[in-house]
Amino acid sequence: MSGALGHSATLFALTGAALVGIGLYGFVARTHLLRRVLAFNVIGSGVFLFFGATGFRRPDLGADPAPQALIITGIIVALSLTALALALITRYAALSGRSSLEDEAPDDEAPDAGDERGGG
Amino acid sequence: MTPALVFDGLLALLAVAAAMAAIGGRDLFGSVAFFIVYGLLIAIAWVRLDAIDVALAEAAIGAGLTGILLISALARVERTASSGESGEGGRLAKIAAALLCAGVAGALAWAALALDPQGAGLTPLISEALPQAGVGNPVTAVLLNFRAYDTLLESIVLLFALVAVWSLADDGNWGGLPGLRQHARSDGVLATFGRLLPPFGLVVAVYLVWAGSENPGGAFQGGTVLAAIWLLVAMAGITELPRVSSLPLRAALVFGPAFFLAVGAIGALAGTFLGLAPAAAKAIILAVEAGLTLSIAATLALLVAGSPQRTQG
Amino acid sequence: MSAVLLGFAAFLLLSVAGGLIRVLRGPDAADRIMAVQLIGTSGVAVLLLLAAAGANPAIVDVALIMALLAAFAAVAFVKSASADGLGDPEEPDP
Amino acid sequence: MIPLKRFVILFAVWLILTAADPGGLAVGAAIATGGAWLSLRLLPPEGRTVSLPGLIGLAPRFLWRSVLGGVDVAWRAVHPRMPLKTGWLVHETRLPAGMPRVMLGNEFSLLPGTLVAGSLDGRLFVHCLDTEADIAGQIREEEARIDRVMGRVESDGGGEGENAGDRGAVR
Amino acid sequence: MTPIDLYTLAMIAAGAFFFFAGTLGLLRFPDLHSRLHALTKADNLGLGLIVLGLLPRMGDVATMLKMLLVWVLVVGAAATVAQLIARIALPGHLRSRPKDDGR
Repeated sequence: MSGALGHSATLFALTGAALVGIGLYGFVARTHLLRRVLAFNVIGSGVFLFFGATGFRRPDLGADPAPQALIITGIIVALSLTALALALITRYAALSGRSSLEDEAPDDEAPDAGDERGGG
Repeated sequence: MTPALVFDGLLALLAVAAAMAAIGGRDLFGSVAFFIVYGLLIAIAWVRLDAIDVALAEAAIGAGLTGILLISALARVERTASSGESGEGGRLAKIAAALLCAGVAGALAWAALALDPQGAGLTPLISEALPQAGVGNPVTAVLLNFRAYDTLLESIVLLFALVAVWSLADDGNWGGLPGLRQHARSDGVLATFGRLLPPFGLVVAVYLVWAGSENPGGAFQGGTVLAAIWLLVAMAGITELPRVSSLPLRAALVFGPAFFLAVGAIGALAGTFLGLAPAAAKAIILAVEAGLTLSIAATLALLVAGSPQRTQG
Repeated sequence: MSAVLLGFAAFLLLSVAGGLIRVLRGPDAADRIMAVQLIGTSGVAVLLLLAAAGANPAIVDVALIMALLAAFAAVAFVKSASADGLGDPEEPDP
Repeated sequence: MIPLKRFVILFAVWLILTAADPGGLAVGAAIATGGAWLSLRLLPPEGRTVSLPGLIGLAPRFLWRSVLGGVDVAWRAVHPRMPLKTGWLVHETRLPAGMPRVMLGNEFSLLPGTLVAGSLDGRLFVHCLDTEADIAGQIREEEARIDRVMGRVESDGGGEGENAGDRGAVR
Repeated sequence: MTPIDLYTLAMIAAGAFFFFAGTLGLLRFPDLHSRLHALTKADNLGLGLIVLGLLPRMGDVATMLKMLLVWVLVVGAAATVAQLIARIALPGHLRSRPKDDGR
C-alpha cells in the first residue's frame, strides 16, 4: 500500500529529532507559561514522530502497529496533561495577575499552583 | 528527486517552520495559530508514515480540541494577567540553551541514522498473533488485546487528570458547573451551526469506532470527535455541560474504565488478567470499545471545559 | 499517475506556506485565524490527493474528520473575541 | 414525518461512510435513530417544512453561481492591479429568523462578490467586492427562492431576531 | 494516458490554480473582509474541483460519495466561519443605523 508512495521514514525521524530540539529550547528559553505548554507539546509530538518513523523502516511490512498504539495512547495523555497545565495556568494567572514564573517582583513568591510540571 | 521525496521534504520543512514560529514568535495568539497549523501538518506526516490510526487521532485532537483549549485558555489568561515576557534570560543564556538543545536533537538524529534499516520491529510478531486477536486492525489489537494494560491505565490516567482539574476549583464551587456560562444568540449563525452539525458528528464518531475493529479508527478517535461535538453544542449556548457532581456524568466517566477492569478481572479468574479467549475476543473488544468511547468523550470534553467556576446556571 | 497527484499535493503545500506567511504577518488575530482556516482547507485537499495517490480510502476518513471539525478553532476564536469572552458576535448590545 | 426525514438523511450518511457494509446496518439504524432524536432536540421543527426536492432543485444554480464566485475572486486576486471597490450594504430581509436567514447568509458568502456578516433585527450586513453590481436585486431574488423552499411560518419574518428567542434551548 | 487521467489532471490543475489564487488573495488583498472573500470562495471551488477530478479514481461509489460529503462539510464550515469572522470586524456604524437601539 505504501510502497507506491515511496517512503521517507528517515526524513521524518530526523524531523522528529529537530522538533524535540526546538521544543526543548522553547521550554527552557521562553518564559510565558502558555508558550511553555506549546513547547512541551512540540517536544511530545517530536518524540512521537521519531518513534513512529523508526517503526516504519520496512515499507514492505507496513507501519509497525505497536508504536502506533503507544503513540495514540501518548497523544491522548499529552492532551489531558495539556488541559491540566492550562487549568493550572489560568488559575495562577487569576490569582497572581501574572503569566510567567520569572520573578519580576520578588515580593510575591509564586504560589505552588504555578508549577505546571506537577500532577498527572 | 521523486515527487514523494519533494512532498515529504516540503512537509517536514513546513512542520519545523510552524513549530519554530509557535515557539519563537512575539504574538501569543500567533503562536497558538501556528501550533494549530503544526498539528495539522503532523497529521499529514502520520498519513505519509502509513499510520492512519495515529493520523485520525491527531486530526481529531488537533482540529477539534486543541484549538478550543488553547484559544480559550489564552483569552482567559490575557484577561487576568499581565503579558509579562520581560524576564527572559540574557543573550548568552539563550545561546547556551540553543546549543544544548541542538546537541539533544543531534544525538537523536544520530540514533535515527544508526538504526538497522532492515529492523522489522514487532510487526511479524503482531501479524502472527492477529488471527487470535478478534479484530482485523492490528493497532486496535495492540490497544485492546496485546497491550490492553496500557490502554486501561491510560483511561484511568485521564480520570486522574480530570479530578486534578476539578480540584483547582474554589471550595464553594466544588461540584458546580465547569467553566463560565457560555451564551449565543439562539437564532444566530453560531447557534444554527451548533444545531445542524452535531447529529452528523455523532454519526461520524460512531462510524470511527465501528470501523476501528477492521480498519483505521477506534475508541480514541471516535471519543475525541464526540467530545468536540459536545463542546460545540455548549459553545453555541444550546445546552450547558452538566454539573461536576451529577451522577449520570460520573457514571459515564467511570463506566468505560470500570467495565474494562471487570473484563480484566474475569480474565484473571480464567488464568490471565486482561487475557481474552480468542473465541470471545471480538465481542469483548467491541463492548469495551463502546464503553471507552463514552467515557473518553465525557472525560475529554470536561477536561477542556475546565474546573467548576459557579454553582448556578 | 500517483506521482503526478503527489506533485500536486506538494504544490498545495506551497499554498499552506502562503497561509503561514499570513499567520506570521497578522496583523489582527482574525487574520491569523483566517489563515488557519485556509490551511485547513488545503490540508483536506492534500489528504484527498494522498488518498487517491496511495489508493488508500482510509485516508479519506482523516480528511472527513478535518472537514467535520474545520470550523471549531474559528468558533472558539470568535467566542473569545466577544465582549465577555463567552458570547457570540451576533448578540445585540446589552 | 420530520423525524423520519432526519433519520433517513443520517442513515444515508452512515451508508456512505460504511460503504453499506451489511455488518454495520444495525449499528447504523441505532445511531441514525439517536442522531434524529438529538437533531429534534437541537432543532425542533417549529411548523416550517423544508422541501428537500426544492432544496435539491436549487443546487445546480447555486453550484454554478458559486463557481462564478470563485472565478470572480480569483480573477481579482491574480489581476496585477486588483480591481476592488469594496463597500457595505445593509439588506432588510423578510426571511424569518433562524435557519432561513442563516442559510441566506451562508449562500451569499459563497456567491460572487458578496460576504455576509450575520444579521441583527432582520438587517443582513453584506460586504461587497464591487459596489457597482446590483447586489440588492440578487438578494431579493434569492430570498424569494429560499422562502419557497424553506416554507413559511405563520408570522411574517420581519420581526425582531430575539423574538424567535428561546426556541429549542435544551436544559 | 487514458481519457480519465487527462480529466483528473485538468480538474486538479484547475483546483490547484484556485488554491493558488485564494492564497494570493489572502496575501495581497488590502483589508480583512476582502481577504475573507478570497478565503471562502476560491478555496472551496479549488477543493470542489479536486474532489470532482479524483472521483473516477476512487473505485467504489461509497468513497466517491464520502469525498463529496467532505466537500459539503468544508463548504458549510467555510460559510459559517466567514459570517462569524466578518461579524467580529463589522464597522460599528452599521449596527445602529435604521432605528437607534438604546446603546
